[in-house]
Amino acid sequence: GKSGNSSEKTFTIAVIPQGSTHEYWKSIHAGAMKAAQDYASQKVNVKIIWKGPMREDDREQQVQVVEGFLAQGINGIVLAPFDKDALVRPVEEANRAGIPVVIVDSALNSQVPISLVASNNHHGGELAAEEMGRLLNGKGKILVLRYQEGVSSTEQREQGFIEKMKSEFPGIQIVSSNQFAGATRDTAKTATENLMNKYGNEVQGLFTPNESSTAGALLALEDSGKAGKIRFIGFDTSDIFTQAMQGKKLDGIVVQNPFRMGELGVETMVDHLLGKPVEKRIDTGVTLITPANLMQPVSQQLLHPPLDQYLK
Amino acid sequence: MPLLELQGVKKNFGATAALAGVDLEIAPGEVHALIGENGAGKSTLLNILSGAFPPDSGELRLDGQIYFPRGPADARVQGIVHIHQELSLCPHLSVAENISLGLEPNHFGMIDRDAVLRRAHDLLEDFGCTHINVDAMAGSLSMPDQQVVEICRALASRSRIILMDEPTSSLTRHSVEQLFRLIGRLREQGIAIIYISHFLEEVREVTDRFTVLRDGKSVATGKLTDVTDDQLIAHMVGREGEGADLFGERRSSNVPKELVLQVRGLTSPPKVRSASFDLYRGEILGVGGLVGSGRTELIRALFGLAPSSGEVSLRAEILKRRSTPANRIRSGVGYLSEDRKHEGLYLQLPVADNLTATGMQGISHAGWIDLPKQNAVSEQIISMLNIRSARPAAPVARLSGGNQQKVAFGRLLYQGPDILLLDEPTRGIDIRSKADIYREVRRLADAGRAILMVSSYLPELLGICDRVAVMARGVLSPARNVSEWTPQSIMQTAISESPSMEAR
Amino acid sequence: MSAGWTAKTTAMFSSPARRRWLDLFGPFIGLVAVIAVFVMLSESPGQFLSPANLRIVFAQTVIVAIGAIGMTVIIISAGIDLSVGAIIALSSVITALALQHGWSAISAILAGVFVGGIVGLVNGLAITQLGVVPFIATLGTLGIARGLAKYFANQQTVNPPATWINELAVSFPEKPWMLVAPGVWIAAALAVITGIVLKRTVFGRHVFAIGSNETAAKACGIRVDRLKVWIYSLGGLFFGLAGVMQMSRLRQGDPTVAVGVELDVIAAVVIGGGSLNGGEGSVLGAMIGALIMAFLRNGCVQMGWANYVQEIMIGAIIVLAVALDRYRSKALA
Amino acid sequence: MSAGWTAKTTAMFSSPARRRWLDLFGPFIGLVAVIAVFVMLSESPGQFLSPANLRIVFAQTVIVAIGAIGMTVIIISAGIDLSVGAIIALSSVITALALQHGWSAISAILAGVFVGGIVGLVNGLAITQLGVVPFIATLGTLGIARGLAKYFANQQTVNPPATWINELAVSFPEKPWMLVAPGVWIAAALAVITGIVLKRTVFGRHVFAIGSNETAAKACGIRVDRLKVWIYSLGGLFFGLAGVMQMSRLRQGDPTVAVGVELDVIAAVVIGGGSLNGGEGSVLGAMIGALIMAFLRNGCVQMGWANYVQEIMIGAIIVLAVALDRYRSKALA
Ligand SMILES: Nc1ncnc2c1ncn2[C@@H]1O[C@H](COP(=O)(O)OP(=O)(O)OP(=O)(O)O)[C@@H](O)[C@H]1O
Ligand SMILES: Nc1ncnc2c1ncn2[C@@H]1O[C@H](COP(=O)(O)OP(=O)(O)OP(=O)(O)O)[C@@H](O)[C@H]1O
Ligand SMILES: [Mg+2]
Ligand SMILES: [Mg+2]
Repeated sequence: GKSGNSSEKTFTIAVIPQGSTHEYWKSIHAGAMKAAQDYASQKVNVKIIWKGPMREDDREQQVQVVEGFLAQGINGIVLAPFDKDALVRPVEEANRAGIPVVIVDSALNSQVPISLVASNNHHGGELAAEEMGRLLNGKGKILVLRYQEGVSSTEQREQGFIEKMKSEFPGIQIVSSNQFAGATRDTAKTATENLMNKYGNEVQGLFTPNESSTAGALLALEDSGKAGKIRFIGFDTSDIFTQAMQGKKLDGIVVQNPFRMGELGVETMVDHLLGKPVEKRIDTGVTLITPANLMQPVSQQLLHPPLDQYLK
Repeated sequence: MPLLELQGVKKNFGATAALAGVDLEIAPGEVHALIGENGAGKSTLLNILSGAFPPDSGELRLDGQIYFPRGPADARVQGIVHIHQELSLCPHLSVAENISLGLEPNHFGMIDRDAVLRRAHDLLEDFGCTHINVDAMAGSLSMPDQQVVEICRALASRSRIILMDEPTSSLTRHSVEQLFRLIGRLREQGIAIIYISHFLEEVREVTDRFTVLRDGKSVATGKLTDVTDDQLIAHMVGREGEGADLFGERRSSNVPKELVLQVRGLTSPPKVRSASFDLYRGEILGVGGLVGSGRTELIRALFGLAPSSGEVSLRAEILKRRSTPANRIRSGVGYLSEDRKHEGLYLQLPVADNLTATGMQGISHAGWIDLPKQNAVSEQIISMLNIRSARPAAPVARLSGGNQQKVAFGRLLYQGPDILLLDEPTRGIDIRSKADIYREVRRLADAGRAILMVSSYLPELLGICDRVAVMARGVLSPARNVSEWTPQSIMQTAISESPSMEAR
Repeated sequence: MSAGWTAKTTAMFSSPARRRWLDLFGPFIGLVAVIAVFVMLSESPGQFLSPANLRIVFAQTVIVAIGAIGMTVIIISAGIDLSVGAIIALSSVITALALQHGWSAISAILAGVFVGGIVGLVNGLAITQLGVVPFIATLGTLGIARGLAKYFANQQTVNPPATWINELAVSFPEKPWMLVAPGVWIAAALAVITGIVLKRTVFGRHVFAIGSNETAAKACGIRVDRLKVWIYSLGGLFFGLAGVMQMSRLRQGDPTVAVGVELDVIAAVVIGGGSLNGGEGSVLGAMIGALIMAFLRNGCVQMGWANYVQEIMIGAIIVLAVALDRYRSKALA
Repeated sequence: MSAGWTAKTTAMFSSPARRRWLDLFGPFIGLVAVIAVFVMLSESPGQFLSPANLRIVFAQTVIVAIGAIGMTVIIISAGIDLSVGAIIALSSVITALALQHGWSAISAILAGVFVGGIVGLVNGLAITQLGVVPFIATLGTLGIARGLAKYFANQQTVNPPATWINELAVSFPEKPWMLVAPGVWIAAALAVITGIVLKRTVFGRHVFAIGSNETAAKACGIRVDRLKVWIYSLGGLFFGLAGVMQMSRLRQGDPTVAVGVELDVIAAVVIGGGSLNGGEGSVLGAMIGALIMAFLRNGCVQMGWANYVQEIMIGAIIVLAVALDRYRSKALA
């Protein structure tokens, strides 16, 4: 059945992340599960199907996952699109097939989705730039190691960072911003090693725009003994980032709230299915965590979402 | 004016001078024999003529014009085709497709399949080989049938000069005669043929003039009627008076008569229907028969290369162990394939590795190869069989066809098996080296080895075997003493419906 | 090749008619087996075989299928092409850029296809003129084409205005009488044409010949080098068209798309009976190989299995499907 | 093979000593050429050739190099293994898990290596017992091993406690007298041993034999199937060790790592003179092939080129390096 059986209030919702191995996506998953649990007390039965693309850096693979759900009789899709344009067609086809879609994490170039639940990536980049500028007192040379070609969320972070840097801190020179870390920690580590060999002696700062690039860069800095000697701001969360901040090897990370994203994504979808009005844009916020505010409860909550409680 | 004229053609392969100055003149309608020892440069010369590689120096003229083919395609356009010494068909294409390869009759690129089949049919019929199915995959044919297909392919292209490199090396007498008939017809049409063969009697049968190559140089040329075999051989080897007795002395075996291999009712479908024989120490048992009669399959089955049923006992012990070549080798059986390129040699690998391939334990300790020893063993075999320009470290692919065959045979000498299964052991080997091989085979028999030898060369069968059996349509006749056979009776038995009846 | 062919070809003995029949329908067995497994496993088999799902599977197969047509020709000639995925990305970018610059849909498609042909031509020239083995030559163009795609796309995705190209590879065509996406019909037509070309034309025969025995083919006067350049260029054209389909599916030119698709494409050809040693293969088989893999992927998703279960199952089934095929042809020999 | 050998072998000649010299040092020419190009292009050649940078390059090569040792054996035997990347991921996960469960470093390493050997064994059995061609058999285990890695890792990365394993593949070893990471020394030692085994043992000669002509090898009494099982198992052990190095580099077991590494590994072997038709190849060559690629990547970054320029350059230089090698051996013929 395609339309929701709202009399019995049972909804099957597919949640489609960009990948499944990163902690970030786990948090979204946990948030989605939390929302489902919360509805159980309201006598709304929400079933979550969690399914990411096989290859985690490929639009086409994610398109196939969305398509796979079109013939499966689900009530709604919560999608973290890999790309703002590539996923438009399958989302529109889902709409034609009577399946509503909520977008989480990063935007989609389409009026079809009922809502966008995401943090402001551009702003995240700006936060990082402000902190970097502060740490370097507005002068010096820095590196930006990009993530991957054509990934809109990280591109916005990079852009936010670079724009802010240029407008607010003209004394800071970005000596390289055309190198990409690639999809995994391993490629990121290799890229950083090579980059640091060339610029290691002249630069004072480094910015990386997501978890795998931050982790790879951190490993490379540790290996070459440069960790702590260079101001380093990353993005996203991971246990090793917390340790690194404690060890003064990392000067800050910009974190989003993926748990909240997953939760709000599913809530928005269910509200829509229940016939309630929903907002077109829901901002889940970005936060800068530094060694200074690391131990504050707000930070701890962002760093350690209750994954175990909701997964399994 | 000669059709083809060569002057001072030279070709080096690195340090080896394959051709060191060849002059040759061919008239239209002439069948010209090119003879010489293994490695004299015959194949190299034909390869240059057919555009496979360019000469280093020298002048080639076709119809008086400078002839410099840029490749085989170019040579073909100018009317020269080449039947290679090593068979080279496309195994995945059918017989008919192979025959018309490169010259497919077509309308705007669409192949006229009827014409392809018709052409194949006609040519095979001309050859008296109607048993070959034109739809069969070329790779599934026996060596001789492949040889026929290869010849048909060359005949299919309307050419002015046909280069034949040992076309009969794996044909039986019947096919050879058909080929000669066809050559006669071609000659009447004014087509010239360069014909390489190590069988002097064949050469005399079809060719008018000859050129002898020695060490890459043309050393003699003339009419065949003007020379004797001994003179030809003298030209080939560069010395006088070595009128070698090819098969050596007929010997009286002094090895005690001991049965080593007993075969009863062996079948290996679909080729071998029934074979029974006894093989004794010290004897050479020959197996004759027609093309495709199943002799090769009989040997392959005995060696564990083809599935078979029936009773095989080795030294009075019935073989129960799973028959694989590895087990056979361990039981002291040795095998020489008729198809050295596909089943015999590792062409890319050094001569030494090829010679010692069947028994590395002899030159190794605990899995480690004793390289000096391997080298020494190889040198010894190389000189024993006179394998030309072979160094132990050189890849076998760089040797001439006949010398490759010697390497394959040399491997058996190194292995030193108790029982030797030889399939066409002298294929492509020059007349003087044949004597070396026969001498070695004899020596092995005298030393108490037992030898089973398949051959399509009747003089060879009658010349060195002690007993001979004949295979006809998958059934092996009883073996009889060689003195009881004549060439005629062998052929008679070979074409009979049931050879066992004939022999009784 | 010499190593294997005697042993291989002696396995072919049965009557030609029977063989031809089996060659044609043998690969279907694997496909039917895969579908049957999922129908049996599934709680709602109707869903798996529903027209909607079949449309999805067909639409998802288009890219690999069109790639596999070109790859079949290359593999039969004993070659290989690893640049497929990169060509798809490059062609998708070029098509999108052409549209962005206001070219008509048809010229944009031609541009995409053409650029694939150029890369194929480069492959052919590197292989024949520089004497580099196909594996390395096409590994090189893999990097070059991928880099060019990123360069032309300015390291972003290229979002062109909407045209009818976007309808080529949709799962649910706008005009229901089309049944499946136009791209599926195009792929089917090209498969039929290429199949006939391979079997019936001089060109096709020569492709088999150089794959079967290059030396023999050369000796028969086939201009092997020239033929190879044609083969890789033709392959490139197909990969270029696959790139157009990719652009249609994503509605954008994506320089990072289709990484690793070459393995899928090659696997489709081999599952369909192609031999990496050359001389063997058929377009029909390759199409079925592509479908087997698409049904496998789709079936695993329908079963709701986790990704890792899918990966394991797909790996195992590919091996078993080919093993079954080899067993069948051996048993019948 | 039959297709190519005449052309290939006519390219060989000259005095044995000279040839041996060339065989040994020929591949170095490509490496030297690559390094020379970057030294010339670079504004600060000293940096490119600085000990620090060399350490980085060596450390980055370890994984591909160890994989290439195993792949050399497989390719010489006329096989191929596409499961390398997946085995690396699986082995890195298993090693990390073993450490997490409190195993000692050495047993964790052995577990990782062992698991690679098991996948290799499965490859060998699928190829010999099921008669599936290596390309498909290892494509299957690629999926299976990758899926198992994700399963064991619970679809996450596995972060083990720190041990000395983490020091194996660092760029800057703790003890400066080591000069380069211990993993580099291990790779070098294994390369030397495997090189000797291939040249000097019966096993090695048999590997060459089945790669050169499998039919003949069978007729010479080599137990081909058994040997192949050994070869793929041995290869698997090397890939497993490469996985341990991967885990050392990342300090975690990552089931998604090393996608596509197989192409790098195969390319290293082929650049180093290996032939995918079997019978040719050397470990030394493969090591140089791996270094060529690592220097290329590193050099491109040092030049500060954009990624797409890098990809284009790397693609072009790989082709040219191999073309140069072919040209050199032809010119000397
Ligand atoms: N590709 C090659 N590389 C190096 N040397 C070669 C090559 N081909 C032939 N030779 C050498 O050239 C010489 C002539 O060989 P060729 O094949 O022409 O002899 P042949 O007269 O045909 O002998 P056979 O009667 O044995 O066929 C031999 O010494 C051989 O070793
Ligand atoms: N399983 C196999 N593998 C490889 N080759 C085979 C196999 N079975 C048969 N052959 C080849 O097929 C042919 C069968 O030859 P067969 O025994 O019919 O002929 P024959 O009596 O030896 O006659 P001749 O040797 O004159 O052809 C042989 O050339 C053999 O090499
Ligand atoms: Mg010859
Ligand atoms: Mg025979």
